[in-house]
Amino acid sequence: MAASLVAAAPLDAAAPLAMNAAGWLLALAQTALFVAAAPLFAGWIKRVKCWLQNRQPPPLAQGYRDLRRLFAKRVRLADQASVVFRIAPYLVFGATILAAAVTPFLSVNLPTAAITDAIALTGFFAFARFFLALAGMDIGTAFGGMGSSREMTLSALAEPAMLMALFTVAMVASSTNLATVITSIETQMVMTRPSLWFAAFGFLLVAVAETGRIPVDNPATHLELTMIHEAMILEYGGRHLGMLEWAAQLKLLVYAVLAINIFNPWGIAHEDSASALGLAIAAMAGKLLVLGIVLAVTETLQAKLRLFRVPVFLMLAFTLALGGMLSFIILEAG
Amino acid sequence: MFFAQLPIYEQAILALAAGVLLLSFFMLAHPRIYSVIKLFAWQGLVLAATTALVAFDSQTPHLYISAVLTLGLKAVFIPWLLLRMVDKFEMHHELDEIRRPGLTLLTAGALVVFCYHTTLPIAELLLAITRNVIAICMSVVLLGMLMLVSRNKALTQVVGFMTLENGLFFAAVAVTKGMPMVVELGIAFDVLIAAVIFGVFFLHIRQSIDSLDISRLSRLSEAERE
Amino acid sequence: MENAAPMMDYLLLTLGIPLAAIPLLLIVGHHRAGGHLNTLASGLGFLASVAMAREVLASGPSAHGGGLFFVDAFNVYLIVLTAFVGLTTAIFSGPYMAHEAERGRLTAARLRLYHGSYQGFLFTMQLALSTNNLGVLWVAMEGATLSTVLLVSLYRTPESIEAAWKYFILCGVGIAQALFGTVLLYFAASKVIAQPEQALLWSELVRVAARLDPTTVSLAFGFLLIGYGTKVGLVPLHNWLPDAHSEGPTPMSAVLSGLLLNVALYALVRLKTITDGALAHAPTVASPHMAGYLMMGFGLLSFLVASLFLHRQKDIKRLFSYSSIEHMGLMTFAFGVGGPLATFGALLHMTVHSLTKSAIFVTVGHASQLAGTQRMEQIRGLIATQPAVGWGLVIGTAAIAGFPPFGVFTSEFLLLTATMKLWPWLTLPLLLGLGLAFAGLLRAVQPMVYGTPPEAQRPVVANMWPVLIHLALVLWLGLAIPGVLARWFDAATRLIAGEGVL
Amino acid sequence: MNLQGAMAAIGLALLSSLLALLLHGRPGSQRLLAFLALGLSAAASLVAGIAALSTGQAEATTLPLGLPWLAWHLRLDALSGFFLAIIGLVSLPAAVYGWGYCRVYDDAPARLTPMLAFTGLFVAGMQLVLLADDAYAFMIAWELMSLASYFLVASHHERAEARHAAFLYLLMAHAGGLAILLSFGVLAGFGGGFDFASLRASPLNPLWAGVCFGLALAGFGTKAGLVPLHIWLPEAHPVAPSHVSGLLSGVIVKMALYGFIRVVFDLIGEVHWAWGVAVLAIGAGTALYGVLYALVQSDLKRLLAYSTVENMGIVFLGLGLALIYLGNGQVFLGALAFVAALFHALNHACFKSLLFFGAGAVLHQAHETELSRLGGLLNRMPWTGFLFLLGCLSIASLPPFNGFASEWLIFQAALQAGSLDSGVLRASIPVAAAVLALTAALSATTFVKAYGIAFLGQARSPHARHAREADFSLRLGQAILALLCLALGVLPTLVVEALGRVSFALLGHDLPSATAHGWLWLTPVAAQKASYSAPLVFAGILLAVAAWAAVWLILKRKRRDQPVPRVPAWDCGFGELSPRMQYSAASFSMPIQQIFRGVWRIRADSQPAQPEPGLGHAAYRRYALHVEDWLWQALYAPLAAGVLAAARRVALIQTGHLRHYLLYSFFTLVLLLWLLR
Repeated sequence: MAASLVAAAPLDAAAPLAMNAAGWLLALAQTALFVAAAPLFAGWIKRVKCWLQNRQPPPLAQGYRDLRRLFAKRVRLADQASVVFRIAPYLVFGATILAAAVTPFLSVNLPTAAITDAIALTGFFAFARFFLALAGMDIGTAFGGMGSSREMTLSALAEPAMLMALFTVAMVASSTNLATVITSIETQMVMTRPSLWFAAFGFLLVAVAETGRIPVDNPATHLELTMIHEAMILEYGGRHLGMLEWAAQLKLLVYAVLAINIFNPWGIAHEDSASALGLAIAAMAGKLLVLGIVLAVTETLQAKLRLFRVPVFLMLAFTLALGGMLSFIILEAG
Repeated sequence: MFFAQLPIYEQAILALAAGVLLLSFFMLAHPRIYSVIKLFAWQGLVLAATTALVAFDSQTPHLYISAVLTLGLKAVFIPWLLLRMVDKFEMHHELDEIRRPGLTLLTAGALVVFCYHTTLPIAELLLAITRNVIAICMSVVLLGMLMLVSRNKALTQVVGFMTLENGLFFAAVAVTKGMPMVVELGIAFDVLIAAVIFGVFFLHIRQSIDSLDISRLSRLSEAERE
Repeated sequence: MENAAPMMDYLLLTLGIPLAAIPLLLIVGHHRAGGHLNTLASGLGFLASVAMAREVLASGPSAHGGGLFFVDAFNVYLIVLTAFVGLTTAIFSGPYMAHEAERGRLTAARLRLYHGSYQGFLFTMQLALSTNNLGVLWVAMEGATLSTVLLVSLYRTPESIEAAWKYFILCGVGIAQALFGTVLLYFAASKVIAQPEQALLWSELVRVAARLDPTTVSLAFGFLLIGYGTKVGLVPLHNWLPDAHSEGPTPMSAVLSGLLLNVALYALVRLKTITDGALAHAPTVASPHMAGYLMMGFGLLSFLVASLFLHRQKDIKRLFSYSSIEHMGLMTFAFGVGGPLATFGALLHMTVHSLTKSAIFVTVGHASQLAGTQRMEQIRGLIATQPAVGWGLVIGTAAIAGFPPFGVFTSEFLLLTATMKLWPWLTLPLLLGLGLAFAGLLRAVQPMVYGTPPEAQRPVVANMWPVLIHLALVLWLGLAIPGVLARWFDAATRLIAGEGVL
Repeated sequence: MNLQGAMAAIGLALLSSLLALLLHGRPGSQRLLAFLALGLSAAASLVAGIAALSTGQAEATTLPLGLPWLAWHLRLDALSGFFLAIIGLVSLPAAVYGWGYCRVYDDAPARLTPMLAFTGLFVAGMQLVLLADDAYAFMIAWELMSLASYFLVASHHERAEARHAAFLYLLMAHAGGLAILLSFGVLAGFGGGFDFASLRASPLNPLWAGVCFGLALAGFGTKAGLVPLHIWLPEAHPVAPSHVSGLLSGVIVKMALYGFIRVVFDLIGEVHWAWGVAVLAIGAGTALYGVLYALVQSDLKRLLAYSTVENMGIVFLGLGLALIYLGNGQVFLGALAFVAALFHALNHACFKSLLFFGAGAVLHQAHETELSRLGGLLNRMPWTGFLFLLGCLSIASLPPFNGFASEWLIFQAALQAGSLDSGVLRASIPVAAAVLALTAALSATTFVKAYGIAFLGQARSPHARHAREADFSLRLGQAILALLCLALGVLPTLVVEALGRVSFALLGHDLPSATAHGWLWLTPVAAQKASYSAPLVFAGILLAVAAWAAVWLILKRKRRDQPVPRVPAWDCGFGELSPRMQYSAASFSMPIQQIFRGVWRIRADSQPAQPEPGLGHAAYRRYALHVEDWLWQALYAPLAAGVLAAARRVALIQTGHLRHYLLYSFFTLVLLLWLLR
């Protein structure tokens, strides 16, 4: 078996690692698009929610306006703030951009995707979260500590579920490289596999928790005792806050793209031709619109959970992912 | 083999041996310290007589020396020493109660049977004269131990100890016609010293616990006390 | 036998020096010089024993004094060890006893008695080791009891008198059984050996062992095992041992643990050789290894019970006397297992245990002088008060518990190895016992050496050289056994087990 | 040549010990020379280890020590070379650090001398463990290491917890040592002798091989801190002086790992996959148990110690994978898991000693490791704070640091479970991987807590308020290790390549595919399956830092002399902040305590407390949590009670009455006579 494993890797195994300038430029462009699209997607969800709640929605570009305003503002720091507080927004934003860079957005032919795989992707988010949580504790306010504590607690539960979902996919595709996974799932038409359905639901639940959406957290709340993410960034202002907000929006988009591309990858480009990319943009935009609506609807229909109900929610996600794994092993493999 | 067929001396030896064992039984059963010591002296005397008889019978001159040593030590010196203690501590009428006299004596009887049983294979190797003696010796040894176990007073314990030695000595004489001389002398010397040390100890024990009841010597133990 | 003459001289010196020193010390032992004289006599005895050992190594085993004495590799090493431990303990004993006298625990007369008895004890030990005559061996063993019994009660406290009385009676009764066994053996031998003087000589008995009557010999061994086993401290005959060790003066505890037990075990091993020879081809007995099995059984029982007892100790000297029982059990077990590896291990263990245990008793003596009590709960912070004593105690404990690189580990390693080969499942109780014993020792020793000392605790005059020398020797033996010594042990192993390991 | 170097290292370590003894009473030169010799020893072992690792050649010799018929066999091969390098890597900074750290003991030579002497012995013992090529020398070295470290643990013996920890440590070490000895004994019982060559050739049937494996797992697992044998570790590691804590947690547990690998992978050789399942399960359990306990600790060093338990669990999880693959004939995957485990061991050695050194610096400067009395140290100890942060990032397995690289490799190995034939194994390995994921996430939580409470926020005690930056040597020691963490994380390919030689020497297979694409790409199986480029990730993170620096520079020029305005914290407008309003260590982990309740035995203790001046007149209560190891109550306390009960039973025979004793004698005699007839 070992021999066959090695032999199964064709001679052009180095292909994903090939370095060509055009590919890298394209990857950069894609990342830039990714980052740029993040506020838009958040704005879209907000808009749909407003419609559902019979409110007047803000313009779609409101996200960008907010960011511009924040970046223009002068930074004021709390007396106790240390250097960790000051550098955290950069690191959080940077790590999230890195995550975006390695996630196939429009094309699987992405040289940056080889930098890391699905596991390292969670690593980037963990990195960002680590600094965010530290920043929350830096000033020494009760709210910051509370936010950090809750964030770390929930992520500790979410991360295994997330990895379990990714492992299921990875075992189906026998790879953890995201580009390979997506290609494999698309070409094998494996969406009929029960394991992937389980994994997809598990992943979605985790994504909701990780991106701080209802029912786990509410990005719109500033009610002290219920907030998680907002509690950590209470003391931030100016460009720091801007970066953190943007990073949160970007994270949401990355999860959305991951969900779309892993579990429903049709339309993604396999070559860097203009037509393929154009199709991919259209497909992605369409899918994001739909996903935004789904998200908004579910958020509107649900109430936020009590903090100590959230573990049950995450446990469900983990169980689903585990079920996916087991059903792959029992029903599908071998 | 019949007792009557044996030569007269050997009959006498066996009779005396039986006497030694009998005296052991008496000592075991007698509660009065004073009498126990006297019995012990008698046992020494019988032992010395036996030794002399064996020496005469088997033409082993060095056994005469043993006989004299026995007489001097076991029949005279040690009893004298012990009696002096009794005088000194005014214990003429003191009793050393045996906890369960019936059981003790029954055990003693069983021991004698056990000794016969145990020494049966050995006895077949022996000369006719000593064939039964080895069982008697072993019985005397074990009865001495039994006495040690059943008594509470230091004096009677010493007597038990010395009885035990008598059994040993008897075995050496009767079974093997005495040990080599150097050993005999050594043993005698040890017994002498032991007797002296016993004497010293009586004083110490008396000083320390104001009696010679050694059941009170039980401070050093591991068991938990209530 | 051209070397016989100097050999005999050395032998006589080894025995004669302590013998001559007895009356001298009984007279002048209370003077300041008493301690030095004691040391001097022990030192001279040691030199003589070393000289004798050299002769034996050069010329092999030989009998002397008309067969009364017999030296071979087995006993000569014990003779040297005895002389050595006797010497170092004497070095320690001088200032220690002087201090005790200053504290008013001793009178001049008792000091004289002490010094005289000390040499008397050494004499009886050397006699027991060097004699070829089993009767003399018995006499010497009894003599050892007699010479030490008054030392146990030296302080005249009620406890010490009780301990001495128990020691006296139990050992007396025990040793009487040994005499009965000796008589039986003599009887069996007299059937085979014509001259009565020869019939108790060990060298002769071994020669004719195969022709001895097996039943008599096995009965004799039963008596001898009870007799000498009492002195070895085998459970359930051990009860005198902790009492006697804890109540006597510490130098005496050191030599009791380091020497007396060894010599008793030596006697048992000598007798086992004869028994094995007699039973080897006997159809009538259950097993030709009966003696070995009995020793294994008693050894293991002693070892396990003693390691449990270690957990309940409150008195520091009692603690280490139980540790002695434990180690004697281990050695008895090892000799019982037999075979070259186990025997070699047991011989080594005898050596390292003697050295270590006497070193420990020396430190224990200082520690209890320091704290003014033997109760462990009141001994605290030794390292802080007097580092040498504290470290000596803790390192000695580590050594005795079988921690490498000390020699005790080496011998235990050999023993475990041998057991693993012959009786694999018996390694489990062995390991259990080792673990239990170590836990018991450490839980008691650690609080004493560590922590903050009581307010009034002051250092005492302590001579730690004996400890240092002993532990260094044990360390050396653990790291590497010198070739000379290895050959020596091997020769002894050949004598006992029939084949060597080298 | 390498072997000579290694022996020189041992000699230097012993020399360090000797110097410490000889220079007793002259603390300055004693400290300098002892640590200098120790540092040289570390350097020598580093060089020798790396040389042995790079050549892959084994060298052997014998020393005229030991038993007459069994001289000490010494051998240096790739495996021992690797671990020798670990010793060097950690002891070198430890020597630098210790030199400064031990200055506080200058006025207490009675404490300093043993500490220095035993440190040298300890390091020498560890080096000897690696060189030993026969069971006897191995055991000597092993126990020497245990004994020396015991004395180091007991350094602060005036404190009751140090005494207790030392006692427990030595006891467990001894028990473990006995198990190891027995496992060698089983091997030797079937083989010819005690040198490793004979043990290796020893023909074992599967049953005895299993026994041997079990004993080795128990024996080495005790030292490695595998649950449930870990109980001593969180007690012993924290109470030692910090430079020793670093060595204890960083290195000595690796010696256990070495021993386990030596016995199971090398001496037994023919492994069975079921052993792998056992090791995998124990490893996963240990990792989870360790991190859950680490999370709720309130003492910084204790937290680190429990985290060591966790990390050893991860390493053994990797080894379990390796055993499963090897037992199923998948040598390549076995080698992958094996290398991953070794890599994690190396990483753990670096970051855990770094963290212990950091904790030591905190202790040194703030005289406190209790988290509830620390806080805000980053502002007062910027270097220590920064280096400690790097350590936290590494141990929380965040890219691009080293902890991530090795855990990533373990994940990769676990994800190859699909190639196994047995469905049970295919299912259980991913579950173990999920446990690993949970562990990693909890570990991140743990270190957010540790760092956030200790270094961020506001000082919770006057000590913490007045702490100052640590000495240069303390900082240097930490800086070396922090750089190592980063280097190992950024260049995992080089490490994996080197470790491939160990696996080649031991298992006959290395990992050519992992490093097939140059230093930039780590591709454990094949590039399409998974790849990781730590240098590029590092570049990305650097870019973020550079962006911050650029913004800072630009703005600095723009605003000239005006600093960034500092204002009181907003805190939702609650008013002035006090240190007591901060989240504490206990409150930080409270949600997790709620979720996983039942794992710990927690006693909550709430007492009225003295009101502090200047804080109003409300009713004050002091609330404290005491976390007890559940296994202590469940396993060890009954065991100890059982021993005592048995002792009490046995003691009944010793009544103190002479007559009873005589009766024993009598009965024994009669019994014997009856038996012998």
